[in-house]
Amino acid sequence: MSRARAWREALPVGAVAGALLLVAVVVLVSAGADLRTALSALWIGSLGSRYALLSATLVRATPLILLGLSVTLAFRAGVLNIGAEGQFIAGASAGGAVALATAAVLPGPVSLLVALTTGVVAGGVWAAVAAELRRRFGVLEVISTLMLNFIALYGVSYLVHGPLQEPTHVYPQSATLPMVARLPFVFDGQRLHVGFILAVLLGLALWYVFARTAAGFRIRITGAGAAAAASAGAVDTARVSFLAFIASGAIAGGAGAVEVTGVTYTLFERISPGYGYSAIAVALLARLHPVAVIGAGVFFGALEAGAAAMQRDAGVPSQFASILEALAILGVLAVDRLRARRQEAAP
Amino acid sequence: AGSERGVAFRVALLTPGPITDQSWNSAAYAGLMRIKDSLGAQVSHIQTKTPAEFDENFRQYGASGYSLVFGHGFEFQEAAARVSPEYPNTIYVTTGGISMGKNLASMSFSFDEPSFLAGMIAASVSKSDIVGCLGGTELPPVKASFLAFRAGVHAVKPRATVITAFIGNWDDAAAGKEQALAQIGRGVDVIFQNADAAGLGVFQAARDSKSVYVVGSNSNQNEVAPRVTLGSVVIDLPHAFITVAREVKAKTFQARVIQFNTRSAVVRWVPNPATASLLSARAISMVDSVRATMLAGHFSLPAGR
Amino acid sequence: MSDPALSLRGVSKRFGRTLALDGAELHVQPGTIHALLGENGAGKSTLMRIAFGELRADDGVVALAGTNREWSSSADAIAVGIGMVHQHFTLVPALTVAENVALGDRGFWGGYTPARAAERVRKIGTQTGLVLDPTARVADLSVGAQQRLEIVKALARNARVLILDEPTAVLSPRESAELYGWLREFVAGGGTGILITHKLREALTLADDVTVLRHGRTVLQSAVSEVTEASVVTALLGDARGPRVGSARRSPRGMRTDAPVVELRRVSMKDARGVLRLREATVAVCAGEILGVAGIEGAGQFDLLRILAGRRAPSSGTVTLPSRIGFVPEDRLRDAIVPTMSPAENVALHDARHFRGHMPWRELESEAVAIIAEYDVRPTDSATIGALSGGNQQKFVLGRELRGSPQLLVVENPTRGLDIRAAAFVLDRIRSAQDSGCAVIVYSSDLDELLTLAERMLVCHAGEVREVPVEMEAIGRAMVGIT
Amino acid sequence: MSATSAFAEAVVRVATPLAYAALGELVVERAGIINIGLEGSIIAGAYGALVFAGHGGAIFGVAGALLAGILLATLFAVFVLVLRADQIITGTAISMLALGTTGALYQTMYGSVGAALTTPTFAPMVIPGLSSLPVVGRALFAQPVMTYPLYLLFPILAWWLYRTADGLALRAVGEKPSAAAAAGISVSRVQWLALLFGGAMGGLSGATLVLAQAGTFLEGMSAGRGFIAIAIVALGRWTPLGVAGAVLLFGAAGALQFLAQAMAWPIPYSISLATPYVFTLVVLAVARGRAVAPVALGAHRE
Ligand SMILES: Nc1ncnc2c1ncn2[C@@H]1O[C@H](COP(=O)(O)OP(=O)(O)OP(=O)(O)O)[C@@H](O)[C@H]1O
Ligand SMILES: Nc1ncnc2c1ncn2[C@@H]1O[C@H](COP(=O)(O)OP(=O)(O)OP(=O)(O)O)[C@@H](O)[C@H]1O
Ligand SMILES: [Mg+2]
Ligand SMILES: [Mg+2]
Repeated sequence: MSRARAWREALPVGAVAGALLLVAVVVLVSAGADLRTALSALWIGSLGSRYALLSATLVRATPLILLGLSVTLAFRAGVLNIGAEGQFIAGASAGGAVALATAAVLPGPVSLLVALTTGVVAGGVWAAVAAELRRRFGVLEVISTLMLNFIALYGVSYLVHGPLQEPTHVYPQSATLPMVARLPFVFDGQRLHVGFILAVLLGLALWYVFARTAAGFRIRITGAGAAAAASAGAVDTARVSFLAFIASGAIAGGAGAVEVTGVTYTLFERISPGYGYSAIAVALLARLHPVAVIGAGVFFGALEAGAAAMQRDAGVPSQFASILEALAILGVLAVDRLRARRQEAAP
Repeated sequence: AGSERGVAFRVALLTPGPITDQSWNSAAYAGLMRIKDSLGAQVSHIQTKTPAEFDENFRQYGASGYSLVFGHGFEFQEAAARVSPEYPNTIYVTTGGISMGKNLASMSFSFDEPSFLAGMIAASVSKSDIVGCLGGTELPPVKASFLAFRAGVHAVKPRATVITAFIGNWDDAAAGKEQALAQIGRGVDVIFQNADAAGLGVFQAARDSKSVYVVGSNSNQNEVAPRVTLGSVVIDLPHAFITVAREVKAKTFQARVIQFNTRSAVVRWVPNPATASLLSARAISMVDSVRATMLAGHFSLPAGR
Repeated sequence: MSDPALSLRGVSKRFGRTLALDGAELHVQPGTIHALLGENGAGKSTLMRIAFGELRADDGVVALAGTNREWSSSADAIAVGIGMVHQHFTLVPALTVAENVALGDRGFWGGYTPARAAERVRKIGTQTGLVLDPTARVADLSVGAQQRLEIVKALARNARVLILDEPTAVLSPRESAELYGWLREFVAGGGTGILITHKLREALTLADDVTVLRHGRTVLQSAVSEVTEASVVTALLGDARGPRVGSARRSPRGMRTDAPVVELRRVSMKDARGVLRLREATVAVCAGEILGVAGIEGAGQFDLLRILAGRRAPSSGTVTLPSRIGFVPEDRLRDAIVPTMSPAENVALHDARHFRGHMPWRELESEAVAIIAEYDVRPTDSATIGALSGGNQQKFVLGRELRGSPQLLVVENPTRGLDIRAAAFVLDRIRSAQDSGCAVIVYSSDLDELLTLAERMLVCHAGEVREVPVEMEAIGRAMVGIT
Repeated sequence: MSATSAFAEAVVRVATPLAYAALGELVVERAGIINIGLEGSIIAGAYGALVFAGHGGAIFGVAGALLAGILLATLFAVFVLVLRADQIITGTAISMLALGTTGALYQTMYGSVGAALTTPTFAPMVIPGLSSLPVVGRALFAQPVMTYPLYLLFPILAWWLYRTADGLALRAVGEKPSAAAAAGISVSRVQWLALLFGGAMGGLSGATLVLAQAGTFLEGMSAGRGFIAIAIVALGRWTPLGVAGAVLLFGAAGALQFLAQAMAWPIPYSISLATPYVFTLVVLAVARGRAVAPVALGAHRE
């Protein structure tokens, strides 16, 4: 690449980086925030204290990691499942319902286990709708899962106004889970629940599956070269991607059940603020590597926790959380791509 | 973060939606600003996106030594009940709801009184005898208010039809407008809207149609579209907020369910002078007599059909 | 002597670590056919893509009829009458013939209309004999027709200098003959042709001049009349030792048995739409035997070979296959390897279905190393298979499929796109598999190759499978359905 | 006004913002790119319309919307075309950025008081004669002026796509970029232009919401229309006329949902809100969705 050409290509990139930075500063300053206060709030609110880490950042990171792993599994198998959001809601609804129904009759741990399992199954079933539409009718899963997200959203709304509404039938939410049906905390006095540990373990397990096992290998070749996997490997790729699709939904459904039993204890309409969409960014920024997904999930959890602290302590508008997240994604993308190109260009 | 008691009077507000909605959330924010201006408080606001954030923020404010934290909506009750025992020096107040504890209170608004009056007025103005209610999502205060409105309509015109619809969210103004137009197409000529930001679409629909009128809610929305607004069912949230904050600052606050009704002037019917000529003298006197029973504390909602 | 129609002087080009061209020279006289020869990776395609404006040279000069030129894109080269038929098709399958021809036309208002484009295709058809249905979708065309379309595309832009990069690699003998016949006419009419091919004999009978590239350098420039096949081979390979290319059919060897290891009985195959692709085929192959298969595009051999390789179940009939089967499909990049994965992972790809539990990566890695060494795959330290050249990928796949001594090997077009050295090597390996008792089934679109390998021949025509004598004449007639 | 006519009017109103967004996305997808950032272009367009209309009237507002939509698309294009970043992740980030930035700017520029209903808007423009056609007359010819360009845009696009050299180039780029490049077409130029067009249309979609419907800007008022537009393009099988039909189907499903509530049909409102999406799924299954998508759609080009 000649020098003139390098400049021509670097120019728009520099311009974009500059523009992104400008947007960030303009928003901050025009909101009347003091830059230094804002940045210190960002740090203190995310990683700057034991409390921030254990009660804010990692709590928020948990659904992002689990859903990031769900997306990773699907994408690795060549399935563009962008329905983690809907599968999360399905799992939260079913898991919550079962936890409420069984908490009184079953011992706590059993009830909890049944609830989590139900969440997993429900997420799998929700994904199976799209998987079956893809297998039988060739419906693009990008579209069908998007539709199913909307349907899940209105479905949970129906549930909390109808069959799952709390006993007084006043509030659009379910009854609250009794103590026994809640996930235990990891540390006393901190909100971090064992769901986070499950998420980390799942990340390691998925990495192990991909790297070491035959099933994981079949998933990877199905995603990376379906025709070769079918021809040279005699692998039933349609079946592998179908099953991976459902497993991916099952993870997302489990994440929903974890959120209800570990954080909210109640089923609400707005149970997810779009975790399923953020998770796509989490997974792709981690380059679909399960262990890296854990890191990316924590990074996004920290961003959100820090942005909340900026709102509280520095008067930064709430929208700054999504701006910050978006800028972080774009920034990482830009750096990553520029490095890749420099490597390509190197002699 | 350690608690620095007595350093300053600090008040925080959690809203469930954007403070630009000119309704439920913006009124609460105005209340927070009033507390800041009149009581010299240090204030903080955060908009929460999901229930998962309720706990976290209540805790953060408690841990940083805030004296008073408002959770603006009934949905904050459980999180407040969970968190408040851990931060006894902070008073948690939810707007709406019936929870109370040592340092936990809720504000309850008798929305039904002014809604009933609004229903009477709507029935009087309606020529088609079909009126509509239009909400964002089916929340308890919204539903309660719609029921009272319906009772008010039927008190004047027992045979009138009242239809109710929900948009499904609080910010899609185009959908709000479209839902209003669907009701207008059905023959509705007065709409009671309670959809926050999306409700602005209802005013827009009324402006585009001939002789369709709107009843606003939460804030005084008479100025949003003066020609087509009959009046607003107002909760004077700034007034309610500062009332509570004064007591907290003076350390006279007693944890309780704080009732605000027509008598306390926090919840009230605010007619729009610009459309006053639409009301007959008979209607005005009927409304005035019911309001008198409310002010006297003798009003109760007639059993619905 | 007039100015060369096209002249490339001192052209260099580097891709990352690879120096693809190192001061290469090419001078093509107008009104001639010029053969450009070289081993795989010698730089032939790269040089031509530079002439066509698709790549930019790091150094060197492109001159057209004596005038130096700078292309900013291939559109510039097209505009002054250079056409190129690429080694790989550059057609849009979803579009029609006419639309593919019109592709790249300029202008919002004037110029293109579907009717005018169709008219242009018909006109070129009558002028040149390259007849195509303008309204047919390219996806439905035979490979031969697609190759014709590539040439029509170039001619539609009034190409006077036509570059053909391995144009006959995918054609049947008859189609090749037709193409070369047409090329002669094109040149006789004042056009200039540049032909890249690995089929040395074809090149030397057809061309007027020849240029040989080796490692990106021009090592031979001459009139064809002044070279011999042997001198060209020496130039190509850079040493006097020519490859051992078996030209005679060999007699069956010792391992041969008469009990068939492969048997198809009255096997039929319907496609997804219910159309019969293969009718009542009956085939038997013994251990240590090489069976050749021929057929023009779409005659049913594709399904037959996949059934024989155990890759597809027939609609009816009985199939007996051994347990260990090697299969080298035609489209290697798509069907045999995962380009983004490592050699070890691509070794594991073979029969990936059968792994259970843990993957034995350490063993697979040493197997990959062994294959790379034994089959002379270069470079030996490539991180992914996709970074290898097509010929090296081919060697790797063959090595993998022959690993663990299969009882049956099914190979499609074993030497397509390979240079003579690699081709000889591959054929040699197929023969030694046979020697060790493997039953081999070879499909090739190159009849010469079949004649040198096969002991028995099957020909597919319109879904019917017939055994024919191993003779050019008989095979050729059976392929077009003459009994 | 008859009930059918009122329903037909509602269909066209619901469809109008979707039609702009889907039209733009159709062109973008035909160039082989999925722009999930479309939602961002819509909300940016809505905000641009608000700001500009406040200064120079509704027409000026349209210009503002175009500008804002194009700005967002440019950002997307730089990442996807120049840096060759992943399309889905870039699109997600850009939607997030636009929703956040417009919300924050709205709050800081207009304060918590908001812009109320002070934005100049387009009144319905009744076309004499045509508007008195039975049933569809008012639905098609008594709409705000934002609706009318669509009646031309769809047929023009259909003609352009299949009858011009540039349309041919666009289709080839989405099907097989390498072949298009070999024919001398600049793939990245085609994709740039397609993205900018898509951004402009997204902007107009936002402008319709503000200037022809709601009469105000609200945070998040795009309400997922960008995502719905992507579904509509698939439902319309990537052809202009198919997309026009799918837009009307979606409009009808939406309008039916409003009607169901207005007529007090005994369906829980959350269920009737979900019907358009269920409906799309069913239609996609029946119509078999995959076969006709541009082959190179979403492909990662190096
Ligand atoms: N993505 C890539 N990364 C690194 N190197 C590559 C890549 N693609 C190609 N190469 C290099 O280019 C060569 C492959 O080019 P190409 O497929 O054109 O081979 P070729 O010259 O045609 O050889 P063959 O005749 O064996 O197919 C390899 O030698 C490899 O080193
Ligand atoms: N796109 C590319 N990226 C990297 N290296 C390349 C690329 N294209 C070609 N090369 C390198 O340039 C060399 C010459 O390749 P080229 O395709 O010109 O060979 P060729 O003579 O056409 O071979 P073949 O007979 O196999 O077609 C290759 O060995 C390869 O290493
Ligand atoms: Mg080549
Ligand atoms: Mg090659």
